[in-house]
Amino acid sequence: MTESSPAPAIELKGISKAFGPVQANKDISIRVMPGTIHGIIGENGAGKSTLMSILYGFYKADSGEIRVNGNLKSITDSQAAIAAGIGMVFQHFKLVQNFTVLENVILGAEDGAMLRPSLDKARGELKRLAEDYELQVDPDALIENLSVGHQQRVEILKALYRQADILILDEPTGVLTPAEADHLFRILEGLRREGKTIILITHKLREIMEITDTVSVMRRGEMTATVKTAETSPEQLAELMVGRKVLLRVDKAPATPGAPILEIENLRHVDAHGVERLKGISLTVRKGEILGLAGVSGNGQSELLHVLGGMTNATGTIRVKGQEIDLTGKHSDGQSRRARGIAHVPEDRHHEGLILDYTAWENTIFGYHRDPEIQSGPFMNNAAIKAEAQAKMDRYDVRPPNPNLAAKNFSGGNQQKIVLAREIESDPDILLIGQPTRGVDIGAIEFIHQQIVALRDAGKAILLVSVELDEIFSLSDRIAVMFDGQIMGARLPSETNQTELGLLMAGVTEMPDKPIIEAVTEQMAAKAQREAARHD
Amino acid sequence: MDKMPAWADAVLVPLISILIAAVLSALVIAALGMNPFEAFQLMVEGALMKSSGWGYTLYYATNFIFTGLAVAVAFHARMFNIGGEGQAQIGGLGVALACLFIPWPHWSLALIAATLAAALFGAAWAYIPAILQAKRGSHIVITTIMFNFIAAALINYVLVNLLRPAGAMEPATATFPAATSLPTFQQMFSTSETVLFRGSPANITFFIAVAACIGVWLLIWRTRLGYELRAFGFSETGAKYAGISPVKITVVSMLISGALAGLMAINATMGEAERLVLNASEGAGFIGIAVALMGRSHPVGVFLAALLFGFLYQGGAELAFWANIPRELVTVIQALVILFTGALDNLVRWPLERAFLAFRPKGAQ
Amino acid sequence: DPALVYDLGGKFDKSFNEAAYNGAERWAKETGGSYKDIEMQSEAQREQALRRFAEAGYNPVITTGFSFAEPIKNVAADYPDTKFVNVDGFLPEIPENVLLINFQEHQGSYLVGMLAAMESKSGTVGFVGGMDIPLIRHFACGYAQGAKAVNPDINVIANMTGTTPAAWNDPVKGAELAKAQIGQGADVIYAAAGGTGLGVLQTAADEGIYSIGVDSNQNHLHPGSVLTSMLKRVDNAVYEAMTAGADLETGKFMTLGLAEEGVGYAVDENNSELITDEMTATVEDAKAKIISGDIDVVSYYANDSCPALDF
Amino acid sequence: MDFATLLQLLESTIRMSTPLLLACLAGLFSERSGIFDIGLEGKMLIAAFFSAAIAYNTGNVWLGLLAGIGASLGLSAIHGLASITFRGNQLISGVALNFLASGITVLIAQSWYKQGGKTPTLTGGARLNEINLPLTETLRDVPVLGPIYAQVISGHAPLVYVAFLAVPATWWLLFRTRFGLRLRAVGEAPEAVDTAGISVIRLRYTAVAICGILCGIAGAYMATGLQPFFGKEMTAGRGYIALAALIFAKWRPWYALAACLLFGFLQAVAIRFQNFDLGAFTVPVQVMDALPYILTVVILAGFIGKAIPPRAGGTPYVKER
Ligand SMILES: Nc1ncnc2c1ncn2[C@@H]1O[C@H](COP(=O)(O)OP(=O)(O)OP(=O)(O)O)[C@@H](O)[C@H]1O
Ligand SMILES: Nc1ncnc2c1ncn2[C@@H]1O[C@H](COP(=O)(O)OP(=O)(O)OP(=O)(O)O)[C@@H](O)[C@H]1O
Ligand SMILES: [Mg+2]
Ligand SMILES: [Mg+2]
Repeated sequence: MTESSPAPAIELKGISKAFGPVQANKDISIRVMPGTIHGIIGENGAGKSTLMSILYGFYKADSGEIRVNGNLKSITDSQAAIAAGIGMVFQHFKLVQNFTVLENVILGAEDGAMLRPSLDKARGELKRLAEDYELQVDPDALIENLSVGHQQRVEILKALYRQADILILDEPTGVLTPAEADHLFRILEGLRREGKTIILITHKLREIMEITDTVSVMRRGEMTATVKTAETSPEQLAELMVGRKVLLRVDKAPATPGAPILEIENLRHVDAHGVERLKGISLTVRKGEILGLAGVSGNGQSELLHVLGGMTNATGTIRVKGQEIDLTGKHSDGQSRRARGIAHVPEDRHHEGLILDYTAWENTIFGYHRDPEIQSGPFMNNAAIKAEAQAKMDRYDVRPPNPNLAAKNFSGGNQQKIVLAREIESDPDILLIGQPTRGVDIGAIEFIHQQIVALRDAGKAILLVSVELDEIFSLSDRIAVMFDGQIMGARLPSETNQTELGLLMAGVTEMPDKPIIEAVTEQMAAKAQREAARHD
Repeated sequence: MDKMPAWADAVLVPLISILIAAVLSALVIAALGMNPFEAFQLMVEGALMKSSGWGYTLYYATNFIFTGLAVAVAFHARMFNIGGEGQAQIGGLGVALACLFIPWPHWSLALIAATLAAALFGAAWAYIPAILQAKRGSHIVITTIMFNFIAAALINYVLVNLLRPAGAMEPATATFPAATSLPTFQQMFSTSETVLFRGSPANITFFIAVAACIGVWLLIWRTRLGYELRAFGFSETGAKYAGISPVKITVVSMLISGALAGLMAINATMGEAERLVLNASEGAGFIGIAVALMGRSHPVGVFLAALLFGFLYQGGAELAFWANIPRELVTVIQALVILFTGALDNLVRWPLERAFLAFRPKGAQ
Repeated sequence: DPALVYDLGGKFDKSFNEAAYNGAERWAKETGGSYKDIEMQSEAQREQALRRFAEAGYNPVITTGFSFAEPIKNVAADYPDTKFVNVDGFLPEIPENVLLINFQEHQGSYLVGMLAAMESKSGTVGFVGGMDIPLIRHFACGYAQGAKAVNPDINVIANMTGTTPAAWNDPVKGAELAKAQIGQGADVIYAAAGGTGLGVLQTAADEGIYSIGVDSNQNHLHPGSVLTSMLKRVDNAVYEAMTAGADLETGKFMTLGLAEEGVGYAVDENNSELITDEMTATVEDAKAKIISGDIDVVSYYANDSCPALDF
Repeated sequence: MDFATLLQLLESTIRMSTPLLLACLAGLFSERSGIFDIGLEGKMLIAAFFSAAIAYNTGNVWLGLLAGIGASLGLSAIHGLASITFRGNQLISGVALNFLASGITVLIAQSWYKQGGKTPTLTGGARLNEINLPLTETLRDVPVLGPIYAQVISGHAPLVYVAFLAVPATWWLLFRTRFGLRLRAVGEAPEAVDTAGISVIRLRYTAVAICGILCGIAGAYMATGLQPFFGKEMTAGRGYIALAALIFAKWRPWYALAACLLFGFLQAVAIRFQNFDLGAFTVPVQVMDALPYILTVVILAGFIGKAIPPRAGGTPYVKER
């Protein structure tokens, strides 16, 4: 470091942190220069979130020191971090669900004991921030009614409201649509221009390459390398992360679709609040085909998966291999669906796909636990289930390969592998799969994608729902786009591009004559209005 | 991965916790002007050093096993059944009807009938709160509290106005026919030379309680229903994904819970009192909550916790017999035991974990 | 030595367990003897207590409360050398070594009912019971008969506190019941409700009406407000049983009524001004007639109903 | 039913509701902060004892009130220690504290006063007297409203007015102040509070302490106002009813008022109309006794719908396992 260069915005020295026997961070040192975007990558469980949580005062380091703008700081709690100008957007948002945006923003940053003045001030401030950084949100909306993307905006607004100069974002794009992600990056670039410092944790190398100035790689609690982004490549980063060469593209042969396996006609679903979420969906998935369903989250994809998976009722017709299935009543639950050959990897593995407190082996039969094959007399044949679980975990390279460990003790990627192993090995005719690689590291993504393709090649029908356009493009044999509870159209991957899909996802079916962003905004606004009207 | 070996968590933590509770109890006893060591000796001798003491300890424990299991089963489905008290009393009504109105030729038949009746009545009393929770979302905690009061009123009405033998002063049913009298431990284990368990109320129901422990263990960890019940308890959305009906699980778990609470009546009503009296559950439904929580809702834990409480009850009685100590002292000791083993267990666990971690070889994970 | 076993209400229930305790204390003080006593915590302990005391050589073993009758029946044969006494209990057949003592509470209640009716200006008197059990109805029934004997048109309001054991220990609810009865015009209220009754007496004192205590002499609790107390001389029974010691006559059912001075009404310096000579005369007259059989106070137990009151 | 009876019913309702309301609001603070508390009963009981005892010993009811609050705070501190600091099971802690209060009050009462777990009766300044609100006499003769004011509203112990004023105060504190915002947040999402730089621990202890204070007032009211003495177990399950009212009220202050008034009213009705004569047959006293509970269940089943507790309620805040 030469004399003339400014002090690093953040300098961590020798940070260590253990959670009981787990050494999450080992003697980590890192410098982040002001006015830059600094990326951090690493496998699931590498210790990225822990490190950042220490910087933000959420956890306390066992040893090490923190300097902000060259000054030694003792960050014992988040208040101290905030005072030092640090803001953080956590991987799992820290918002109060039944509070308004405004209330969430002022929480902990109120002026005085009365709420009213704080709220009034924050309202004005939010308006200003929204204009400056394209961070529009309705200040009076309840968080639970906002999309994830908007919730994230609230988190960023919270940090900016507290006048953060250093902003940490932990896997911010994991839950965003491509459009939302682009939007976020524009915001981040704007912030960088203003001289703010940003630390970005992500699993997506594309994002690292696109926006960061420097990137640090973590592995098993240690910092293995810090490189200038301009001087590295995705392949090199992947190797640094995982410790071996990783294939970044999906290798697959062209599809040979056969007979229709899953036929959906005029499917409609009204949710508990009386809002129509599916407005007459018709779709066909064929044998040996991956149908990718693209769309901004909240446009009915989740509901479609829920209906198909038997978690909720609907009207219309669904045929499996030509036979109609029950949509309401006794035979419309998840187990009946499984009996008809529909396997379901749900979007939310923490709340749906897994019972986090169950052991891995218990989770390998979740939903299939009434299968006569695993019963012996009135009881479940636990020994056999465990043995089978062990075999599955070995085949799917679940780490650690210990079937007695509770599901919550596995990293996201490995949890996903447990779900996949269960659903794929049930030998279904149809696999419904939602957000297969959300929050999963590169090594695991590669593996998961290979499994999906292998299943297709084994002649199964696959319905893939993902908000990752990259994933949709690289896996799908056919792409359908959903918007506002309807299918906007279907395309072959070879005959379309991200721009066209992006428009369809925003409900624009024809190439507009006006600038694209305007058309998109118009459609979105119209949809928002319709929804607001329904709520009244 | 674990911070400390499982045996330490299962044995060391509760043991030290009980020790702390004992020390505090000793202070209270000393404050009342009595020698705590003598008091402790009295308790142990009275409750554990002779067979008749065991006879009482096990009798109380039997009650607590049933009510503890009842709470535990509901807990696995994340349901808080505070209604054990009412369910046990209504179970007693079932037992009374079965014993009084059918002329049984042999106790074994009567026992089977009474067991069924107790379970059925207890389950029925749990059914309404359960169905209201499942279908209408009425909070089970309130409804079961309310049903305790309603049960007391109902039993009072029945005993005062319907089942009381004419002219009897006591609001109780007639004594059950001799043929329904259950074998006591004294009858079962005494030999011609030695009388064991003399006069104590422990009876064959204890083995039903043990069987219930095993049954609940099998149910929860070995059957599909148990699997679904626990899954539902951990995550309702997860259960939905797996095709498990929340309504069914709510109702079924509460029925089982109510039946178990009802079974307490075969011990207290058929085995001991041999007639149904007012307030026959005597708070065992509430002790069951503590027992289940302390036993971590596991049948083995419930069994051990029930034994502990049986010991406290019987030991406390001994104290009262020979030391003229107000009976509220036992309540205080119970409170301390519940507090330290059940709620302040981390007070012991954390330092222990640190100690174990410190002695762990470096690098091992 | 004798032993004394109290019922679940506990030694200091301000009522009949306490009366037993007082009798025992009196005996101990006068004779210099010592006795052992214990409070019950649970049903199962009843038999246990009897056995433990019998085995330890205590004699006689005195118990209070009807719930002891059954346990005594079960253990008496095992300890032929021990004498068991029970206050309030009933057994169809009485073992050799058992003495059952009953009180004619309805007679005593009848007398205080008369006093209540004579004192009442409003023509309405009240009764607050603890739990709704036959024994309490028995009290209420005698009371109502006495009141109606004085004033056939009198309105007797009888209320029970509840159906759980808490009904014996809820002075707040007792007070509320008393207020309700006062609201309905009652100006004398008889409380037979253990700890709950204390709330009734308190409220009566606060609201300036009269109350009637039960079991022990409760006149001193609120001098000038407690009109009288219906005495149930459990203390005498215990005192005498202890005095007789091992020579106690058993194998019988003993009924203590007005004739035996087992029940009565209390007059002392706290209430002497409230009870006029005229009232005394009327009550004493009735007392004599009851003893002689000229007045028949119907017991609720006779056929589980009361001629003067609906339950 | 005539007007006079109605007035009496309402008056009785106020008295019966007051301890429920105080305990219910106490529970509201605690549970809104994420700490479940089934130990309301025990706190009231211990407060009842110490308020009566200290009022008796000093002859001053206000010192008694302070002592009651202090004792209740003591139990709160244990509950806080168990459920906040040591992340123990909140239900067990509550159960244990109920037992503790039930035993220790009688033990101490017995060793101090030897009256069988009862305190001596309070007299004079040791007793909480009823007060008349201004203008009671002037307004008494106004038709309808006058008697309502004079009999139902005026003439209660001061703590009654404290209880009823506590409702708007609670509402204001909860929804209009910084403290309230944070309190509500910590019961919903403690991690959000933590990352906003506010101490979860401190907030929760504060809430638990407020709970202790309110329970203390409730207990003191019972043993110095409603009755001028403490008797064993004299709270007689009111803590549980308050808990039911809290759930009923969906953890909201104004609803809590309504729920407690309803419970109080039902109890008042049951007290006044025992052995309800319906002409053809008499409703037995047991039915009237159970009526408040039966009606609660019916209302719960029919009108209230799902009561959703604070999301983080009952679970300790753990960031590092
Ligand atoms: N609160 C905690 N308590 C105990 N252990 C924890 C805790 N948080 C994380 N760990 C452990 O610390 C290690 C590092 O976890 P961390 O969350 O920092 O990983 P990460 O790099 O952010 O992973 P991911 O990519 O999945 O987000 C993991 O082994 C994890 O099990
Ligand atoms: N509080 C915790 N205690 C123990 N382990 C934890 C804790 N929080 C997280 N972990 C573990 O840390 C690792 C990484 O966790 P993290 O919170 O980053 O979520 P994740 O598994 O990556 O989930 P997602 O797929 O949503 O990103 C996992 O092994 C997880 O089980
Ligand atoms: Mg992370
Ligand atoms: Mg992750």
